[in-house]
Parts: sequence; structure tokens; C-alpha cells
Amino acid sequence: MDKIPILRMGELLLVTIQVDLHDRMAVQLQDDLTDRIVQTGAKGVLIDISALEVVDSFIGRMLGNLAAVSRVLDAETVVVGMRPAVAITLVELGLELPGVRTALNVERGMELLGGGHVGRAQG
Amino acid sequence: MDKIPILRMGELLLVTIQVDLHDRMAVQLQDDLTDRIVQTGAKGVLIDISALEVVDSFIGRMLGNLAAVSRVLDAETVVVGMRPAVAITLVELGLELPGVRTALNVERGMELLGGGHVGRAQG
Amino acid sequence: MDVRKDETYELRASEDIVRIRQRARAWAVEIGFSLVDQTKIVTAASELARNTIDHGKGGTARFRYLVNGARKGLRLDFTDQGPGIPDLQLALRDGYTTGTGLGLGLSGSRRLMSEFEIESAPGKGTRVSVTRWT
Amino acid sequence: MDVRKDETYELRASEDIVRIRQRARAWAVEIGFSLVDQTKIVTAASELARNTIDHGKGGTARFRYLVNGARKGLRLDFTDQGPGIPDLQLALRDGYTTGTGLGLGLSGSRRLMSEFEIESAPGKGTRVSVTRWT
Ligand SMILES: Nc1ncnc2c1ncn2[C@@H]1O[C@H](COP(=O)(O)OP(=O)(O)O)[C@@H](O)[C@H]1O
Ligand SMILES: Nc1ncnc2c1ncn2[C@@H]1O[C@H](COP(=O)(O)OP(=O)(O)O)[C@@H](O)[C@H]1O
Repeated sequence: MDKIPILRMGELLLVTIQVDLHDRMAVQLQDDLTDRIVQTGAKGVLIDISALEVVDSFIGRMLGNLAAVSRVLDAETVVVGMRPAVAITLVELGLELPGVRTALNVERGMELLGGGHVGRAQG
Repeated sequence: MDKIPILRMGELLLVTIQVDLHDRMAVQLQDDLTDRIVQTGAKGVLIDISALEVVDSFIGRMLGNLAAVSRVLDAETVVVGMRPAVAITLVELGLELPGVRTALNVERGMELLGGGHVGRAQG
Repeated sequence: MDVRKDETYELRASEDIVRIRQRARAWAVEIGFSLVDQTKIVTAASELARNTIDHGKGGTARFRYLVNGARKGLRLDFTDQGPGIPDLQLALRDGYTTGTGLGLGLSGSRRLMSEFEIESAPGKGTRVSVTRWT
Repeated sequence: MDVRKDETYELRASEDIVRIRQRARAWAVEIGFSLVDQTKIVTAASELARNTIDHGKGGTARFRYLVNGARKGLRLDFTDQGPGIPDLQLALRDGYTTGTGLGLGLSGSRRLMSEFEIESAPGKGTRVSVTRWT
């Protein structure tokens, strides 16, 4: 079975979803990502969905769950790269991804997560 | 009846939950911890749940209550060491521990609480 | 109204949902839908295919390329012989689910498509038909 | 569908909830569930056992190890002769409680398990059956 790769970048984890997700892959990703957050002590997670041509309610629920699980483990999640057609469709579907922060692209997402760590600069 | 030990570490209290909690032990812990916060004037409480293999809605509610009671007594609570499988399950259960701060482990939790005392640096 | 193309696909396992999305995309492109419309159609197909598999215990998806004068359309029929839906009005409500989903599949698909029809008989099965016109 | 093991446990006092969690863990390990699945099953068992004791005034938990072709499953039935639930739909809603809980026991258990069935008759009692498949 294909696995979604999870890359470590300093204090962040980057998940790039490149394929149309099977339901079982989505569940596997949640398990893998949660383990990695705990192993690495990551403070933030970027989920790049720029390759996804469709986000249905199942994948939307998975994104919401990933964000919620990360939050419970003290890591913040930002979903980046949502295509405009996907965003329009999600709203019409009735899915507004509450609790999920979004950013235009990976760079913007990193800024958003970096912005949470200003405490270090002050210290 | 078993009691959950509460250790003092400087301005912090450390609660290490080592056993699968009976409902009555959970209630007892809340009473004990409240007393200790008042006695010691602790500014922070770390609750280490790394030994807990399961957190159901009863224990989740207890953690939320401990955090709320501490807050009223001007102490901050951080729950540390949640296992990945527990985090995934909590979210699916529908329990996202609102109002409860979390950290990876005791060290991170202490940093978080230390960071919360910037008032001292100013004083 | 002419039917220019008519095909039926099996829906058994969760992998078939991915396949139905790919097919819905291909048909929507062929018929000439805009990118946003393609995305809406594929999303609705995904929701309804998942219902057929998860709630209906499997069934079929029939795709038809329709032509009505100058307008072209894509009609998708999802049919199963599963347990049926006892209370349609309730099932069509946003957020209502008897499973672990978000309860947006039926109500959301209805919003995403131009036409929506549902028939269900308890114990006999369910048929949902959705159509989108260019 | 074969039943490879079948046992029933008493649920009387709050200590029994801890015991049910331990038993659910042992069965889930024996059947070969992943760690995450074990945790989901034990959590659902804990919620439903607490309901049987707190709301149902005590009862039993029946555990069954099921085999269906290549798939293995764990079915847990919680039964009591308590007051029953007058409005099931309401009771299944996230956050609904008539007690001091969070109102997530029933709705949450449903999300955690593959199958969920509930029967209740006011004045007669309640039976909740949940199953998870490998
Ligand atoms: N094909 C079907 N067969 C039986 N029941 C169905 C079918 N499709 C939908 N339902 C019922 O309608 C409910 C609402 O469906 P839907 O809006 O798609 O949300 P979800 O699939 O997330 O539960 C489902 O939970 C199920 O009870
Ligand atoms: N076994 C039972 N017997 C009677 N009532 C029950 C039973 N289980 C659940 N209920 C009712 O359903 C409500 C919702 O249950 P649940 O979702 O588990 O939340 P909670 O237990 O936190 O109240 C309970 O408050 C209770 O009124």
C-alpha cells in the first residue's frame, strides 16, 4: 500500500499529499503523523494539498481530525495550497473546515507557524 | 484506597498518573490537588499522563476540571505525555480538551509554565 | 433529450470511490464542464459512491451523457439493494448521519448538482440520481 | 460468521469499569487489533460500561470474538434492565446528557466502532451492541 511521506523540517513536519487518497490511506496517515509528532516533538505541521483535485467530506473530516489531534499534542496544523475550485466546492458542500488554519502555500504556512514562536526571539 | 502522588518542584506541582484511574480516585485527585495548590501557592501544575493507555470522557472531563480549578486559583495546568493512540481516540470520541494546555513531556511542560511567568522578569 | 453515452460501474470496495472520481472527472471534461463544475461533479460522485458502499453495502453507478438542445448534461445514478433509508427528510438534513461521517453527503451533493432525486424503500435499497447541466 | 469466544461480565460498581477496560484490552490484543484500534475499542467499552452502571443501574457486558472469512471482529453488548432511554435520537446527539457527563459516550462510541446498534424500551432497559472489525 502507498504511504504518504512525512518530511521533517526543523521543528515542523511537512506532509505532501500527492495522490488521490483511498480511505484507508487517510486513516494510515493519521496514525503515522500522530506518531511522528510525538517522536519528533514537532511544534507545527504543514499539510500540502496543492495536488488534490478534490476534497470530499471524508478527506475534509480527515483534515479536521489531523488538526485536532495535532492540537491535542500541542502542535499547530496549517493546510496549504488548496485549489480555488476545491475551496468553492467545499463551501457549497457545507464543509467549512472549522478549526483548520489554511495558507496559500508552503512558505506562507511556515510564516504562520513561525509566527507562533516569537517567544524565542524575545528570550 | 490508592492515592495519586502530588510532588512539589519549586513553584510547580507534578502529578504523575501511574494507574488506570477508578472514578473515585479521579474525584479524590481533584480534591487533593486543589488543597495542595492553596497550601503551596503553586503557580503551575504538570499532569503527566504518559502511563495512561486510555482517556475516556470521564477522565477527559476530570483533566478539564483540574485545569479549570487551577486557573481559578491562579495556577496554570499543562497535561504532558499523551500517547499518540490516545490523542487520535480522544478526537474521534469528540473530546478535544478545550481549555487544557498540552505538551510533549515534562521538560516541555516546564518550559511552557516557565514561559508563562514572564511577569517575574519584569518585576 | 438524447443520451450520447451510457455506462454502468460497480461499486464494491473503498478503492472504487477513487475510480469513480477519476471517471467522473473524465466524463465532465469530455462534456466540457468548467473546472469548478468538474470539481463539484467529482465531489458529489465521491460522496454518493461512498454512501452506496458504506451504507448501501455496495451497488452500481450509472453515468449518462445527456444532450437537450444546446445544453449538455451529466447524470449519475447510484443504486444499491441495501437497507434503505427509513426517514428521507431526516437523511437529507445537513449533519445528520447514522455512521461516522459528517452527514453532508446527501445534502451537500444536492447543493452541488442542478437536479437531485432520491428513492428509497426500507429493506429494498436506495437510488440517488443527480444531474448537472452545462 | 463464527463465534470463537463468548463471555459475559457483570457491571455493578465503578471499579468494574476499570476491569472492563482491562478485559477489552486483552481481547483486542488477542484478536490482533492495532494499537490505535485497541485504544478505540477500550475507550468505547469504558464509555458504555459507565452508562450501564450510571444510567442503567448495572447490568452485563457480553464479549464475543467473531470470525467472518478472513476478518476478525470484537463485538461488545452492554445490557441493563434500567429505566431505558425515552428519545434515542436525542441521546445519540453529541453533548446531550441527562447527568453530569459530557454527553459523548453514545455518539463517541459510535464513531469509534465499525458497527453500532442500540435498543431501548422505557422502563425495561437498554442494550447497546458495538462491533469493530480488523
Ligand atoms: N445508499 C444508502 N443506503 C442506506 N442509507 C443511506 C444511504 N445513503 C445515505 N444513507 C443514510 O443517510 C444518512 C446521511 O447520509 P449523508 O448525508 O451522505 O451523510 P454520511 O454519509 O456522512 O452519514 C447516512 O448516515 C445513512 O444513514
Ligand atoms: N444504559 C442507559 N440507560 C439509560 N439511559 C442511558 C443509558 N445510556 C445512555 N443513557 C442516556 O443517554 C444520555 C447520553 O448518554 P452519553 O452519550 O453516554 O452521555 P453521558 O453518559 O455523558 O450522559 C445519558 O445522559 C442518559 O440519559
